[in-house]
Amino acid sequence: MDLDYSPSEQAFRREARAWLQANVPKNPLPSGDTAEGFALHRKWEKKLYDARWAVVSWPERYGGREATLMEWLIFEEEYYRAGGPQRIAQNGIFLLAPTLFEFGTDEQKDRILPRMASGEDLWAQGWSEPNAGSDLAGIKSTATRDDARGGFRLNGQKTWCTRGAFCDFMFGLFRSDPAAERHRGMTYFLVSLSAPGITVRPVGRLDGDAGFAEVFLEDVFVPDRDVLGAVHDGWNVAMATTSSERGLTLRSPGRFLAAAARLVELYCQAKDHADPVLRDHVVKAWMDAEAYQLYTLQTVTRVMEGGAIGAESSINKIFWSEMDVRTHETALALLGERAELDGGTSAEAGGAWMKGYQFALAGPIYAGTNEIQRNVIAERVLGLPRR
Amino acid sequence: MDLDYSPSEQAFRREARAWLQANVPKNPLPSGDTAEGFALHRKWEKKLYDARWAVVSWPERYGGREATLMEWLIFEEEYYRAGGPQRIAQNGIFLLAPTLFEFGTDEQKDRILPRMASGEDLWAQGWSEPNAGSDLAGIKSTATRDDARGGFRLNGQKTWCTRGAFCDFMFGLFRSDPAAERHRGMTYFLVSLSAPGITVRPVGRLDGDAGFAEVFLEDVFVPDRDVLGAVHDGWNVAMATTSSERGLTLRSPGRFLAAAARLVELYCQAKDHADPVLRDHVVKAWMDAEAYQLYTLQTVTRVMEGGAIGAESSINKIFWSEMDVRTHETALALLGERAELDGGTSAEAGGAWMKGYQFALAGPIYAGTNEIQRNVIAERVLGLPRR
Amino acid sequence: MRFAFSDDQKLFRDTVRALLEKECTADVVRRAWAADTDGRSPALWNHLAELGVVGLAVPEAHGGLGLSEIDFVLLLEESGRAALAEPIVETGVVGAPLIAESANDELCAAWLPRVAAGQARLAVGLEHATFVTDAHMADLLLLQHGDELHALPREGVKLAAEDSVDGARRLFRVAWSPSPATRVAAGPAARAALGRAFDRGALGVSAMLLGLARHLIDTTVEYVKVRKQFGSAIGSFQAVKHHLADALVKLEFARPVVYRAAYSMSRAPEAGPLHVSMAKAYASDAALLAARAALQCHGAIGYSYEHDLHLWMKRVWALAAAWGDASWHRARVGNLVLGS
Amino acid sequence: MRFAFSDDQKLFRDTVRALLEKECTADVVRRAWAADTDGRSPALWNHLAELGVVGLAVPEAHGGLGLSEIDFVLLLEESGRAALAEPIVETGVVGAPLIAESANDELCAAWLPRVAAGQARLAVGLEHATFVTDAHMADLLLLQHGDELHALPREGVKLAAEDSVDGARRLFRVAWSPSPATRVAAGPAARAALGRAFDRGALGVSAMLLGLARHLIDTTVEYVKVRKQFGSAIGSFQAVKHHLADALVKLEFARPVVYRAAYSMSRAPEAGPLHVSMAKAYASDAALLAARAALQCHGAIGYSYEHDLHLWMKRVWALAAAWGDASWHRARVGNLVLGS
Repeated sequence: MDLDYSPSEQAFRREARAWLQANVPKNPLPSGDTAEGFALHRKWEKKLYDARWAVVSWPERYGGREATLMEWLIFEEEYYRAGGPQRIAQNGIFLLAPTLFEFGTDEQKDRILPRMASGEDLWAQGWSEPNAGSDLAGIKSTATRDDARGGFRLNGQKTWCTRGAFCDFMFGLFRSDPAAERHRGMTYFLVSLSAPGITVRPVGRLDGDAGFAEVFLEDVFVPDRDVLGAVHDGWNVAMATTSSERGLTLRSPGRFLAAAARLVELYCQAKDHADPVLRDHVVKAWMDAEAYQLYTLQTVTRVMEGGAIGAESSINKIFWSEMDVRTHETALALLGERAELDGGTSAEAGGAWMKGYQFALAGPIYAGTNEIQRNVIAERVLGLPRR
Repeated sequence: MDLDYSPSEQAFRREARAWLQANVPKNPLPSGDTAEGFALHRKWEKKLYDARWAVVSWPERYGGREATLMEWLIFEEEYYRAGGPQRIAQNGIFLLAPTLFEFGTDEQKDRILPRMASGEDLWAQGWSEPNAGSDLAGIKSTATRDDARGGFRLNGQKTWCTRGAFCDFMFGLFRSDPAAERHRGMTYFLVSLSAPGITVRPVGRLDGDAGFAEVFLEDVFVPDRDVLGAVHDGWNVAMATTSSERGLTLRSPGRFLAAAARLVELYCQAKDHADPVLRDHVVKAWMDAEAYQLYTLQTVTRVMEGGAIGAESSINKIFWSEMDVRTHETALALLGERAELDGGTSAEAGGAWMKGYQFALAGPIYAGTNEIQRNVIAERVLGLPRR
Repeated sequence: MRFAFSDDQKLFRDTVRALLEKECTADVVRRAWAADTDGRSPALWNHLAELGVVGLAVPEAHGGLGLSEIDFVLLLEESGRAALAEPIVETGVVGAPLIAESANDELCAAWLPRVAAGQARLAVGLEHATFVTDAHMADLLLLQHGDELHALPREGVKLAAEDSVDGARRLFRVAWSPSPATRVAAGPAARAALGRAFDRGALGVSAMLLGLARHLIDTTVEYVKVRKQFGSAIGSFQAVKHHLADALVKLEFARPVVYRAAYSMSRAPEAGPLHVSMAKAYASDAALLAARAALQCHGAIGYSYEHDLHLWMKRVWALAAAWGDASWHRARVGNLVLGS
Repeated sequence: MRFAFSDDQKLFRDTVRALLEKECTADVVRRAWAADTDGRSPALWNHLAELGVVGLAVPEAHGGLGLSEIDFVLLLEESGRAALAEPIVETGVVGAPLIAESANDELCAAWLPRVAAGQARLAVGLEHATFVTDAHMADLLLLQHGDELHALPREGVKLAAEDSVDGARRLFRVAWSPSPATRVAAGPAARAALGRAFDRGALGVSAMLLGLARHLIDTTVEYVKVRKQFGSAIGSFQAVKHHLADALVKLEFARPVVYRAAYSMSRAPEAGPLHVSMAKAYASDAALLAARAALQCHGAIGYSYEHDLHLWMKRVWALAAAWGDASWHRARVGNLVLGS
């Protein structure tokens, strides 16, 4: 056990910190869930890419610097510490890319990954459907073989596509074998959102931003080269990403350490008149962020030494999502009556926390509700009977 | 709405308070869950009976004073306020008696109620069996018709009979129709624990006292006159008591108001060095006891005006049982390292709270676990589907 | 001892419920969000005035019903249930009694009849409250200055709007200068009246929070009965059942605490502060839990702006924070019960 | 950065686990309750000494392994898992290092080899601790007196027994009088060593609490797999699943916090107090939650004295309260992070 960072890890941190200090916009960009904000965030992704900070853990040929998982963690920590902009490329980088690396052809990887890393092509996920939320196997959208044109025709509807109103492409599952049931007979497709037959309808999010989209597909042609993995094998292909979505890749400790630091700052401003009970909640939130980092360092060490992240990613998801809600609830309690101020327009510190609270409330819902996660822990980690 | 007590209610309170002040033993009696303590508590029950405080709400002919439900509440409040001894007659008075009043013959009432009220006959409940806990319909013990002798022969095993090691009688359900299933074909019996064929085995409770008993029945003859309600109709007969067990009768606010007052006292002794966070928990516990009293006054008003206590008794049970646990957890936190002291022998205040904590932990388990209660609320109060 | 409402009180509640179900639909609440409007409905306000709700606490001599908090509390619960955006608490529960208690006959005669008739709206700005709600619509603002109560027409103050997470709420910072001409009352009596005004406000929003929580639970129950996943209605899953059961338990135990506070405010004022603080603490926590359970059980659909759920949820967040949040009120209870 | 134990450390853990599974069964724990005995097992203590566990932190020069908290923490976790009642924390984790750090060569030579050989047990009485555990078996008591560390043989003190809810624990109030003859060390260095001793004790019981929690979860999982109600194993009910999942989440996140504290105590002592307080807060809360879940999921059977569950549950209640409970340690974290 050695909980000190190695000289090379420290050097990596210094380089990242220096670059971020020099390049992170002084004033926060407008929300990436608005049209104008999205465009500015796309520029920022390009800037990260040009300095090879967009996808540090990727191979150099795709724009990465082949950083270790530990170095990736360090970068994330520095990124949030520097208050770097939200990563609108994240769904592509964190959800699709791992699947591409595992199942993609060289042609697909060469064609897709660099443009994804540079922000030229931005990707939305197309998992959920009106009747397939927690129960992803309930997907109804179809893919019909079109031998004449050498591909498939997609029909159906996808919902809750994050930033789908602004993205260029979508990845998702479609039922290619109507005879098969539940998890079988689905295929994983890569779809251009500008393809004929696509209708994108923006859906407002709790906080008012157009954060989601519904995507309607009517005879949308997708060539064979945009099938990821084997036809009809989409479920197994997709599970790789959903487990990384649940796993540590999307939720690096940096984000929560930064939030805890902001909370401590907020408390110290109000310290004198702050309710001592809230002091204890602030301490808990700060400790939880530390605990989450320690837990992640343990996991990363295991993975770097050849271990896998299995069902315990559910343990991870429950902890960070509920910690995030508690942290924001504590901040709102510290703000008292100012808690209700809306981040949209208010200059007050309060607003940012209320907006963050609304964002945090999505945590226990998406990527598998925490109720499902608890079932997974009970059944797959503790071995309790499914029925 | 009138939240002040009427002159007659105030007079009733004065009378009760005066008698209790004069008669409650200055030094607490040894636990009623020990042989010697049980005997002393039996004497105390007789003393209450002689002064007509044992069963205030009962008809005079059975030893009561026909008090209103509101007056009963007042008596309970005063009883706990005065630190009156634990009521070892309670399972008879609160669980069996309501059923007797509803289903018993005059002969049964005249024979059983006065001796129950005076503590001459003390009753244990015989609901649970090794494989019938939360699932009471899983009862396997049998009652076989014996026409020759004019009664039934009981066989089987009952568990968790509170103070069964010391009681004189037991009431419980037995399967009289082997063909019927689940809730049907059971009969409600009144059984002498000194009858031939009965073996009583004391079972130690978490806190070390012999609080429970297992009762083994081998061809125990019970005459027809000791069948309560109709043969084979035992389930419906019993439900009356279980709902009163869950309802307000067993858990009068007085008990929790007294506990909250002791907690406030404990806090004020330690105030100077008490963690301010614990202060908030003390306030919560005090407020919860008040809220519980208010909720009960609402219910009692409704019942006195002809309303019924239905499934919302589950709401009640969840609240008091979890409040009781939190109250004791707060006390233990205030005690710090002294929390682990055992009430059995220690003179320290700490001990009493640890013993009380162990008692409180039974609350969310017995009389229908809180998990079952939450199902009942969801299904019967909110109308959610059973499956 | 009788802890129940009278038949008249329940009848009045049913009447108000019927009105709001018809006139204060989700669409009406959504319209109150429209940034380019003042967000208020004169028609709805008139309906409430005609029923006597607005002037409920106005003395009969001035055209009101001369009733008390006990009569108000069920109506406010209904207002919360409908997420009513009109300033019923500010005008009817807090403002009118404050004028009646503190102002001279002239001022009372000038304003109370118009308030009761629905022709004048009041706004209230008490110590420590940064924001005055609905100041933009107020014909008269009642403002605290230390031990003094001042009254100014809207033209007499400067307003700076602040956005609330609940678009139907309109918050303002009010800049004004006290003068002998604006002073309505001063000294210990005024201070006491201002204290009662604060407690009435906290009680009023507590009652609204009960209704908001009830609506959130009811709509969620309806949703989980029909929403199917894994081949079953999600309302049949035990985890969903327990979320909603917990929310209901918390609400059912908050209710008598709020009703008792209403009783004390009108019959045992010395206990008002203690009982009102308990009420606001319980009602806030119960409503916040109901909002959490509602969103969690709705899942993504509840997270969308188009769905009505957020109209109620955001009102809960706002009112739980307004008039002192739960921890502020628990601290006050602590000082009253344990000593400071 | 590498957050994992070495193969040697894991092998040592497996060896200790195997020993305890054989030699420290539930019956052995139950025997430690017998009021008419001293509650301790010389045989078991010798086994632990032979494996080097007792003398793990004793310098090699004095016959120990000369290892650190990092090497100890997994073994203590196993000790908790088996509800070991022997004074391994008092003697091995706290007492021996305290002598090694503070005593002169003579005292070290006199006691440390005997401790490592399992021939001498130590008891520790620090400031603010009302009780000294296992004082009745101690050959030497290490007692704090302000800035001074004193050492007395059992004959040199008066013991008054106190009953713990956990019958296997033996608590004593110790009456003694400090004298120059009993003084081992004094001044800032002694104060610092006594501070480290407290942190080692809190760390030691934190590790034991992890093991206790793990056992409670494991035995409950086994029970709910076989216990049937309503025709199904109760472990198939979602509410039961979620109780146990919550307990596991809390435990899994407490574990690295405790391991990090062990690392800091041996490699970054300046961070010791902060990291140990985090460890004791997390481990106590995790174990208390595991105990609650275990009892609730067992139901009545777990409430009976004959069932083994309470042996572990009561150890949790005792150790969660000992060496500073969760709220005491969170308050210390608060003072270190937020300032007092």
